[in-house]
Amino acid sequence: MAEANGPNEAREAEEPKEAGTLLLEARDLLSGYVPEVDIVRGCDVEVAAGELVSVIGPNGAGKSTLIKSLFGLVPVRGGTIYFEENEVTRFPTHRLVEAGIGYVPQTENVFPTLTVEENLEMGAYLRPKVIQERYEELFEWFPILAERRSQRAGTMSGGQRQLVALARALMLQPSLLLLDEPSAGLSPANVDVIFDRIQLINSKGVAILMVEQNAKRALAMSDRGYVLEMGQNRFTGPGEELLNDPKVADLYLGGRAKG
Amino acid sequence: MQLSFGGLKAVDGATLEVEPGKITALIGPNGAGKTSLFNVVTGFYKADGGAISFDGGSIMGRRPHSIAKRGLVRTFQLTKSLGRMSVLENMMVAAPGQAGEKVFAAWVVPWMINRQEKENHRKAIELLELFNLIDKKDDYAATLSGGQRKLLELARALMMEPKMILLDEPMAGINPTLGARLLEHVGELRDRGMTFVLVEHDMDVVMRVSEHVIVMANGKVITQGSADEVRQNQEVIDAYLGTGGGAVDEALDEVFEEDARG
Amino acid sequence: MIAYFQTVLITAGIFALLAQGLNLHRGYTGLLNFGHVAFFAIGSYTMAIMIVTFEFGLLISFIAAMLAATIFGIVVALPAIRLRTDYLAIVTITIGEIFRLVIQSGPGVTELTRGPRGIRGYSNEFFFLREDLGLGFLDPQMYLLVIVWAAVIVVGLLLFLLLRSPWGRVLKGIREDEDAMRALGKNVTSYKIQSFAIGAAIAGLAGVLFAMDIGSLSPVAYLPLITFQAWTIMMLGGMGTHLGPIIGSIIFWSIFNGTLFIPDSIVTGAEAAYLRQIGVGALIMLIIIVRPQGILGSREEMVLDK
Amino acid sequence: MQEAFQLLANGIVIGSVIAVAAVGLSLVFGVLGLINVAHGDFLTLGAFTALVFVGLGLPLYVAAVPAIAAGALAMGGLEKVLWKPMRDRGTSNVNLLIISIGLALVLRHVIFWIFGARVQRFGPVSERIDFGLFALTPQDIIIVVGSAIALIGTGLMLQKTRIGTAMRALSDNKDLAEASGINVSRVILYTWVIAGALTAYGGVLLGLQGRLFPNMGWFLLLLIFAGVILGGIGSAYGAMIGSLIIGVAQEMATHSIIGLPADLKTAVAFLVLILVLLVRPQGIFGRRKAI
Repeated sequence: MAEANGPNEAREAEEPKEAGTLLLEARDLLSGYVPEVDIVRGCDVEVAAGELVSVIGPNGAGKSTLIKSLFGLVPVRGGTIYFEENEVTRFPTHRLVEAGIGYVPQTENVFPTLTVEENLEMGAYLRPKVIQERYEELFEWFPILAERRSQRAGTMSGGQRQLVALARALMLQPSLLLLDEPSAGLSPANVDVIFDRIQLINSKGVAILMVEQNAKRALAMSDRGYVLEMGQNRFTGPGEELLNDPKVADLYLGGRAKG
Repeated sequence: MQLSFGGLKAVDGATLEVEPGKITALIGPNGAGKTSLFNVVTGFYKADGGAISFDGGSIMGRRPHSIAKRGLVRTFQLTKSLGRMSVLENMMVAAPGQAGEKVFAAWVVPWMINRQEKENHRKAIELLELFNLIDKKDDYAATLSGGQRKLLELARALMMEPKMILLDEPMAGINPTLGARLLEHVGELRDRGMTFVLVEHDMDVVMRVSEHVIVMANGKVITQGSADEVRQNQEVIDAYLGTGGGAVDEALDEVFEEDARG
Repeated sequence: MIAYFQTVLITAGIFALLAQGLNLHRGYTGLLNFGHVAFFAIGSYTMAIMIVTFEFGLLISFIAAMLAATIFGIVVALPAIRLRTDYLAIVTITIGEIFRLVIQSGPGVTELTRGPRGIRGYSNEFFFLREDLGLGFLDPQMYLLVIVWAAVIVVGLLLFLLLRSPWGRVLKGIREDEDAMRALGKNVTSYKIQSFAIGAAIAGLAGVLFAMDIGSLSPVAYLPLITFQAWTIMMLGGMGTHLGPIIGSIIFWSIFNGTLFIPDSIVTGAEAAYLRQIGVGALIMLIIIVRPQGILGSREEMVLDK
Repeated sequence: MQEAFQLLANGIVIGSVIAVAAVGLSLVFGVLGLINVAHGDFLTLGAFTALVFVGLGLPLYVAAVPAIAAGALAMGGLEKVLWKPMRDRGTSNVNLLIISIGLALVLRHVIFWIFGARVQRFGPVSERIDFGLFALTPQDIIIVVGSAIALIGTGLMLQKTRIGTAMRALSDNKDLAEASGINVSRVILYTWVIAGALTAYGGVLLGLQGRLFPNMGWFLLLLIFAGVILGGIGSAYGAMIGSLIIGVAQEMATHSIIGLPADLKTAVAFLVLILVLLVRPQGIFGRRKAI
C-alpha cells in the first residue's frame, strides 16, 4: 500500500501555485447522519495544493458522506480537519466557503428557477464585487454557459446543469473544489465533457477532491486515489497504480483481498 | 415468482424470477434501480407496464397493504420503526388477522381480542428473545440503535408470517456483530423454507449468504447466476468500475435523484 | 359561586368532548384537523332542525345528529386525508368556514337554519325528560351538567377501550409512520377515515349538548375560535393521553371564566372578552414553547417526535 | 353585461389587495415552508397603525409610511425573538403553524382591545366615478394602482437585486444556498421584513376600501391562502395572479345569472381553494417540485 506522496512529477510543470504544500488534511474522521451510526469510520484524507484526488469504492462505502463531512454538511463526531494549516473541524459551511473551499453536490446542484447568471451570482454571494471579472474567466472555460446566460438552470440538460454547478462553485476562486460524483447520471458524451473540464480546472491550479462511481475514468485522470471500504481507507496510491491493482477490482466484487 | 416491467424509467424492462426457499441477492451500482424495483413490487410505486406475480397470482397494481397481506413483506433502506411506540407494540401491531383491528371490536368481542392478544404476545416475546431484543421490549423504538432497529424491523416482518421477505440493505449502518447475527437469522429462516431477496452493498455478505445473484444496471438485469459466476463476468466488472466509455443513460437522471446515496 | 362552577363544568364538559374527538385525530392518528367546529355545528343544527322543523322526537333527532356528523366526517375525510399535513390544516379550516357561511346564508339552507336569526325552542323536550329520568330533584342547569359529564365519562371509557385495543395501536402506528404500516399490511386510508368519522361523531354529540346549553342557535356561535379552543385544551392536557382532554378542559375553562370575576372597574365586559382571547392565543404559544407535551404528555415522547 | 363589467372591476380591486398580502405570505412560505396563520392580522396591524397617524392629522399617504415600518418591524422582530429560536430548537413546521394560530389570536384581540369592535374609517369615501362600463371610487383606483406599484416593485426586487435573487435561491434549494456561502439566516430575516412591509401596506389598501375593523385581516386570510395556493404555493408571481383570479371569481359568483347571495361569495373562493388543493396541489402556475 503506497503512502500518500505529492502530485505526479509530470504534472508539476503546469502548476502555477507551489505544489506539494498540504492544502487539506483530515485525520481519523468519524461521522454519520444519525447519532450512533457512523458511516465514515476513521478515514484519513490529504490533498496537496493543485492536486487532483479521487475517492472511489463500492456502493455504501461512505464516499459521499466523507466529502460532505469535510464540507460541514454531515456532523463530524471524531477526528480533525485542517485546511491551509488551520483547524476547521466542525466549521459551519459558509466559513469553509469563505476559507476557499468550493463544493458541488451530486444531485440538486443548481437553483432551478434561477438563470445561469443568477446561479453564478449566488456562488459569489460573499464577494459580489468579483462577479463581473469571474464571469469572464468562467465563460471562457464553459463557453456554453455564456450562450445560455439567461436560461433557467432547471430547463437545462443534466450535463449543462453540472457545468453550471461547477461554475457556481468556482466563483470565489476556491483553492479546493469538492465534487460529489460529477459524472452521475450523465450520458457518455457528457461524462467526457465534464471530466475534460475538471482536468482543465485542475490545470489552472485548483486542487480537486472528487468522489466517483466511474472508478476507471476517475483514477486514470487523478494524481492520487483513495479506495474506501466500509467507511475506512482501504488502499491509497497514485491513480494509475490503483487502476491496475487487481485487488481493487476484487474489492468491488466481494473477493475481499486480505493485505 | 415472475417479475417483469416495462416503461418505468427507474426499472426499465427488468425481468427476473425468484425461487422459493432461497436467498437471492440483488446487486448493482448506485442508480441501477434496485430500490425502485422493490418499491414497484411492493406496490409503493406504480409500474407503467409489465406484470408481477407472486405465489401464483398477479399482484400488479395492488396497494401496498394488500400485497403485504398476501405474504410478500418488505423492509426499508432507512429503517421505519414506529418511534413513539414500545418495541413490544412494534411487534404486536404487525401480527396478521387481528380481530381487534376492526373498529368497535373492543366494545363487542373483548374476549376474542384478549385471546388473540395473548397468543400474539407470546409470539412477539419469542421473536424478541430470538433477536436479543427482549431487554428492550418496553423501550420506545426510537431509542434503539441503528442496528437494533434493523433487527426489530426484521423481527416485526416475521410477526406477519410472510412467505417472502424483501430486505433493502439490511446491513447498512449496522455494526458487524449485529450484522452477523442478522444474517444468521436469515440463514435459519431460509432453512425453514422462507424466501428472501436482499439488496446489499457489502459484497462479502452477498457472496457468503446468497444462492443466487441478480445483477442490475440501468434498470435492467444484466446477468444472473451463482455468486462465483457473477464475479467472473466482465459486464459486471464494467458496471461496477465504469467502462471508460460509460454505459450510463441520459434517462437515468431521475433515478439518480431518488436513489442517490453514498 | 355555585352558578360559576356549574357554568364552568358544563362548558368544560362540552369542550372535553370536542377535545376528545380532536385527540383521536391529532394525538392518536396524526391528522391535523382545524375544522372541528363544522362537526360540532352539524350536531347542533341537525338536532335543532329535526325537532323544530320536522317535529321528530328527541331520541330520533339525537341519533340523526350523530349520524349526520359521522357522515360529514367521512365526506370530509375521503378527499382531505390524501393531503400533506399542513395542507390538510388549511383545507379543514376552510371547510369549517364554508360550512358556517352556508348555514348563515346558503340559498335553500337558510329555510332550515333560519340564517343569522337562528333557531330556538328545540330544547324543551330535553329538559322535560329530567322528570322521566328520575332527576327531577335537580335544577335544569345541574341536570344538564350531569348529562354532559355522563357523556364525557361514557365517551372517555369507550375511547379508552378502543384506543388500547389493536385498533388504537394501528392508529398510533399510522401517526408514527404511514409507509411502515402499509408495509405491515394495514389499510391506512381506511383507518384514517374511521378515525375522522368517530372524532366527528363525538364532536356532533358535543354539538347537541352545546345546543341544549345555549338554548338558541346562530351561526356566530360556530366561529373557528371554537376549534382553536379545543386545540388549546387538547395540547394543554397532553396530546395522545386519555385524560388530557378532560383535565385540560377543566383547567382551561376555570381560567377562562375566572376572568369574569375581574371587577368592571378594572376592565369592562367587552375588554375582558378580548383579554380572554389574548389569553387563549398566548396559552397556545406558551404550551408549544414551554411544554409541548402538555400537562399529562410524556416529555420523552415529545423529544422522540421527529 | 354592465353588471359583469362592474363585478369584474370590483373583483380586480379586491384581488389587488389580496395579491399584495399573498405575495408576502408566499415569500415566507417559499423560504421557510411555514404557513403563517397570523398573516392576515398583520394586515390589520398595518391598517390600524395608519389609522392612528391619520388621527394625528397626517394625510394617509404619509401615515402609510409608519404603518409599513410597523409591519416590517413586527415581522422582522418576531423572526428574531420567536421563529428563529424555535427553528433552532428543532420545532416542527406543524408546531410552528400552531404557534402562528396563537399569535393570530393575540394580535387580533390586542387590536380589539385597543380600538374596540366598531368600524372606523380613514375618511369619507368619495363618490363613484362612472367609466361607462363600470364605476369605481377614487379610492378603488388608488388601491389598484397602489397594489400594482407594490407588486411591480416586489417583482423588480426579486428579479434585479442580490437579496431578491438570494430569496429565490433559498426557496429553490436551501442546502445549496448554504453551500454557496449565502448567509441564510440574514436572508430569512430580510424576507420577513419585506413580507411585513408588504402586508402592512396591503392592510392600508384594504382600509382604503372604507371599513377598518379588527377582524378585517382575519376575514381576508383564507382568501389570501386561496390566492397563494391557486398560484402555486411558494411562487410569488403565481400568488399575484392567483389572488386576482380569486378576487374576480368571488365577485362574479354574485352575478345575477349565478345568483349567489353576497355573503356567500367568499365560500366560492374557499371552494376553489379546496378543489385546487385536491386536484392540483402544486397550484395552477406552480412546479410540482414546489410541493
